[in-house]
Amino acid sequence: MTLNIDIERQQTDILILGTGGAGMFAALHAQQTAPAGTKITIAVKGLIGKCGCTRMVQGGYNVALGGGDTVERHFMDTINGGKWLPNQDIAWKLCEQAVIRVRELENEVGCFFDRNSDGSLHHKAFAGQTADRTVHKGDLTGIEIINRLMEQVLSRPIEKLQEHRAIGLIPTKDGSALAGVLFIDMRTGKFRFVRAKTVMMGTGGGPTMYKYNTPSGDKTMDGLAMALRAGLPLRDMEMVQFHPTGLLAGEHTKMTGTVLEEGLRGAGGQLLNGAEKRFMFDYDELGERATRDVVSRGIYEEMRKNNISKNGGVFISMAHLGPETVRKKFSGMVKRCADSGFDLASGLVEVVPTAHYFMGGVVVDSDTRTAMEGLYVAGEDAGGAHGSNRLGGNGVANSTVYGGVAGDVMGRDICKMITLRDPDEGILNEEIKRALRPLSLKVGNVQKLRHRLQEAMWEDVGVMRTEIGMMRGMARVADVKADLLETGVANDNLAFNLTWHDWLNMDSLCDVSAVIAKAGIARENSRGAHFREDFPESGSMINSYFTLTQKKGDKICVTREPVQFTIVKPGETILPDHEPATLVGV
Amino acid sequence: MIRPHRKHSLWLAYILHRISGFCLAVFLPFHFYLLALALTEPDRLDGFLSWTDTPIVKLAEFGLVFLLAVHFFGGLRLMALEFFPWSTSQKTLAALAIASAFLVATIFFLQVI
Amino acid sequence: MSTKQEDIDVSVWRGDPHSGNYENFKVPAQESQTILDVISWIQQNQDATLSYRFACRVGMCGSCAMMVNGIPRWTCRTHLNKVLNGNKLVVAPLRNLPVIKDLVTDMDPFFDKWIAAEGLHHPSKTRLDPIEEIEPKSIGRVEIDTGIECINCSICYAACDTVTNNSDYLGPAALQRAWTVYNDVKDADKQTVLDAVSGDGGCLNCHSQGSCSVHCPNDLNPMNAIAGLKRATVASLFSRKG
Amino acid sequence: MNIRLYVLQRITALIMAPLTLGHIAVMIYAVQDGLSASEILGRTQGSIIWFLFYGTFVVAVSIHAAIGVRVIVSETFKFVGFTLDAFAWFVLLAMLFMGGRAVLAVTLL
Ligand SMILES: Cc1cc2nc3c(=O)[nH]c(=O)nc-3n(C[C@H](O)[C@H](O)[C@H](O)COP(=O)(O)OP(=O)(O)OC[C@H]3O[C@@H](n4cnc5c(N)ncnc54)[C@H](O)[C@@H]3O)c2cc1C
Ligand code: HEM
Ligand code: SF4
Ligand code: F3S
Ligand code: FES
Repeated sequence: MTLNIDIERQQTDILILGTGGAGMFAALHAQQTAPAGTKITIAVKGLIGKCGCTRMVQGGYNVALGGGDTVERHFMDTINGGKWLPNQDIAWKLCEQAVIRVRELENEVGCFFDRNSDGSLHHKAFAGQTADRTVHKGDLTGIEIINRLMEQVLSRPIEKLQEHRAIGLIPTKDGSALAGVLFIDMRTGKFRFVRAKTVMMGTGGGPTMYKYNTPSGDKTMDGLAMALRAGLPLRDMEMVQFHPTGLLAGEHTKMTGTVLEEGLRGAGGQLLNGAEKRFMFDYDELGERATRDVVSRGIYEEMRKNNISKNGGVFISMAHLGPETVRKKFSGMVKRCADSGFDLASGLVEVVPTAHYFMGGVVVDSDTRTAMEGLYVAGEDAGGAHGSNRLGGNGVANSTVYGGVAGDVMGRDICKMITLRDPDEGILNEEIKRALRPLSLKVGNVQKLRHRLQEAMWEDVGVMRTEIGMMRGMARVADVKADLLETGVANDNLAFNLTWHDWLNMDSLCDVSAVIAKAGIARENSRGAHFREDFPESGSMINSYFTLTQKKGDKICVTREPVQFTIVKPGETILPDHEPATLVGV
Repeated sequence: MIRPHRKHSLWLAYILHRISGFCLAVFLPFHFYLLALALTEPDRLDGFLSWTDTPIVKLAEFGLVFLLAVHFFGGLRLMALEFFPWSTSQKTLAALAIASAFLVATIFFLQVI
Repeated sequence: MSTKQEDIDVSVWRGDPHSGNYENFKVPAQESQTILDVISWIQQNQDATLSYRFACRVGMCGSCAMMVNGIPRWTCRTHLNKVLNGNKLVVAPLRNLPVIKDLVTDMDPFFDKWIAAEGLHHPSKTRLDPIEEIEPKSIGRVEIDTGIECINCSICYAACDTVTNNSDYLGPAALQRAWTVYNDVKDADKQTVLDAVSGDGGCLNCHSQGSCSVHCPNDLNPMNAIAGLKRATVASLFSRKG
Repeated sequence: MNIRLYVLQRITALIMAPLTLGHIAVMIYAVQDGLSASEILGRTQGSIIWFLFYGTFVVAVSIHAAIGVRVIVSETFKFVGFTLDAFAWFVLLAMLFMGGRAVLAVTLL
């Protein structure tokens, strides 16, 4: 194919990808830290603040800000929750800076988190933690955070590229540094290459290659797929967190997979199988109140035994708590279910485990720097903070803390970077060719491929894994990818052509799916979200390793790296001796 | 045909208020003109006043009083809404205003008949 | 709905900023089907070039609003049964905003006005200060709570005829946000807010049509908030004179 | 709509409200008693009270209606700037003139 297309070219000093917690905070902090006159550009696949998952945060934000809670305790919970796999420096900074970030959100950005009746900050309990430390705004915390951030970003002199989809990280000729990012302006279908001295990637991962998933529709692993192609090392790529109760309403509706909140089980909600019998106590003594991964596996087991509801899941039942109580206490959820045609307050609602969060990501240091000069990564795209399991409430803390860190670091680093770098035009052309590929092929149905990919990942690389399964999964993914490369998209109008973007979404999802399976095979033990039926033990803690994936030439290589216990070793704690093990319920 | 997004009492109250206000603004100068006739030609005024006894004019008069009543109560409703932090359902107030308007106008109508 | 599949007749507006018309599709009816599902089905199975916008699919992001049988609605949370008119469905881009393509509108004017209304926090403190103690039952907070859960979906903006008739009018959502800022004890610059909303395109243009409050999917009440701004505006006029 | 116009419209409305009620009462009374035009005029003419009553109403209604029509015209026909102001002033003056004549006719002479 000859490349005869016009690319619009422009430049900026600081370029930010994504407008979740990471992207928005990067923009605000860069603006505060960078010298006057620095040009800042924010580019996003959707509309500013109206896409991504930060907006969807329900539960809240973990921060050690009262009730006897300390940064040390938050840190220990994070390390324990991650089963000793987190990068401890990153986890420490997360817990430490969250305190400042929440104050910044309240005092500078204008968020308001719920208060106790005496006016002090309210902290709620989130499972798996030893203190009530989650601040929140009702169960719509994300809307409060992102709306307030959005206003601040929109009111500042920051260049906005909305509905601009990043499709390639374009390095310099020698490959040592990043020159800029290639986009498709989705509204016109044209390519735009933006050169920048520093780029922060905050595209938010998003395990949407699973049949059931919670993230927003724009999240399709673009960032990690780009990083993979650029040869950056990725870590913990086998770690996919499942939320146990996703709504199940049939394959034809986008409602399927969306989260029914954790609090339902906490409040006494019961899980019933197809025969309307409670089953969680068969798997764990805590029943429905066990942790996310345990409950997800319980439901999955029940489904494998074919004790299933009409659409192939199980039921959640709240009615025994009294329909009125449920209606009052979970009004948002009841209303949402009702809108979709379900009666949560007094009926049965079908649920299924649903892919929720991706712990894996680009290897970064605690200043968000990556192996490539000029590229910074924060939020769900970055790996290391959570290890094998993310605590509820640590996701948004991570994206806002490290987005801000990235903004500050870029604002300072930019002073040392005098000129923009020149891109490797060859790679630029390669990326354009990759994106244009479907437009000259025979038209096919991309959606069918997506279903195939999602089935494969759900069945073979999902809640419970085996080597044989994952091998089969890898083969199925490769099959889908091969078919994708032969599936075309009509090229008559590229403006806002969602089908073309579905194709590109699939391309990213296939690449990262293959990596998840491969990294999953490499981890021969069970930790947190990664459960191997053929290796159910967690393995030696002191010899913990994490997986590192990198593309070398055409090959994907997965290696194991020992975890560095830079702050605390397994079996030890940094809490003072007299500290109780838990503050919850004390 | 009223477009679907407008089919609710608050919007109807709004459009009624606007139409009544506009019609009043158009009608009032005529009314003034009529009264001014008294300045020069009192007889024609008397002639007009007896003319108003015909049913069709009565109906028109009823219409005008209705307009004024509607606008009057609608205006009070609006100002109540704007000036007092509002608690009860707006819709009830709107309906009430229109109903009272009708009432006053009808009483007047019955009286003149 | 019956289990046998019936087809729904769907008319979808297609076009660009310059011209457009309705195109008809037949979509199989399903149980638990939202308007967004219907639109997606058309794009995935019948016309690959159909453009629309969504993100969260659970009523949180406010990107999926469209005119559904003439009423602005969040399509991801509107069940087909709720709006089906016989067997017919008419879907068009949101009113009062420029069209980009098909069902996608340019929401920039909506957000420009949000900022023009000073719908943003003006800090009185920094990240080094402790978090202020504010009683949830305090007057300002109670007032804010009635309007703060706005998802900026622009449905109220599409419903309001004053927006249609007066291109300067800031619109219900922006004004409602300004009202919450005005009531926030933490805000340092309420006068700026008041100045921004009492100007030419400001709150005084609202005729209390109420379509904003009637159609807001989150049951918010911008009409009420705007009335609050009117009061504050008038009060400040007299207090400045007096 | 600026604050001056807004406040003027509301104030005039508040002034008119009792006057309108009073007027309707007078009308009902007049019609009930079957008063003729000259009988009515006989009672109003030369009365400074009635002059102030209807005079105030005319001034208020002229301002109120001018502002009201101004809004309608600007929203419906997109009049702006000078055209709009000129139109509103015309309505105001026309109403004042017509109304003024009527008040004079009814109450003075
Ligand atoms: C339903 C739900 C509930 C959650 N609840 C909680 C909770 O209670 N507490 C908690 O701590 N965490 C929660 N999380 C997790 C939390 O939302 C995420 O961890 C966090 O918000 C991620 O932030 P981010 O900035 O990295 O990414 P996001 O907020 O997801 O933002 C990613 C951004 O990148 C953009 N983007 C994607 N691809 C591209 C591309 N190719 N080019 C340009 N832009 C692109 C997206 O459009 C989006 O704007 C929840 C997640 C979900 C889905
Ligand atoms: C009698 C007491 C009256 C009251 C309490 C009253 C009240 C009001 C109010 C509050 C408005 C503002 C409406 C808005 O902004 O949407 C208004 C508008 C208006 N009024 Fe009156 N009014 C009265 C009498 C009149 C009379 C006698 C006339 C005609 C001569 C009139 C003509 C108008 C017009 C044309 C409007 C503009 C309508 C609009 O903007 O939609 N009003 N009135
Ligand atoms: S007020 Fe309601 S309708 Fe308007 S933007 Fe906010 S949520 Fe949407
Ligand atoms: S619909 Fe419009 S006119 Fe006012 S009450 Fe709502 S903003
Ligand atoms: S898709 Fe987010 S509100 Fe509908």
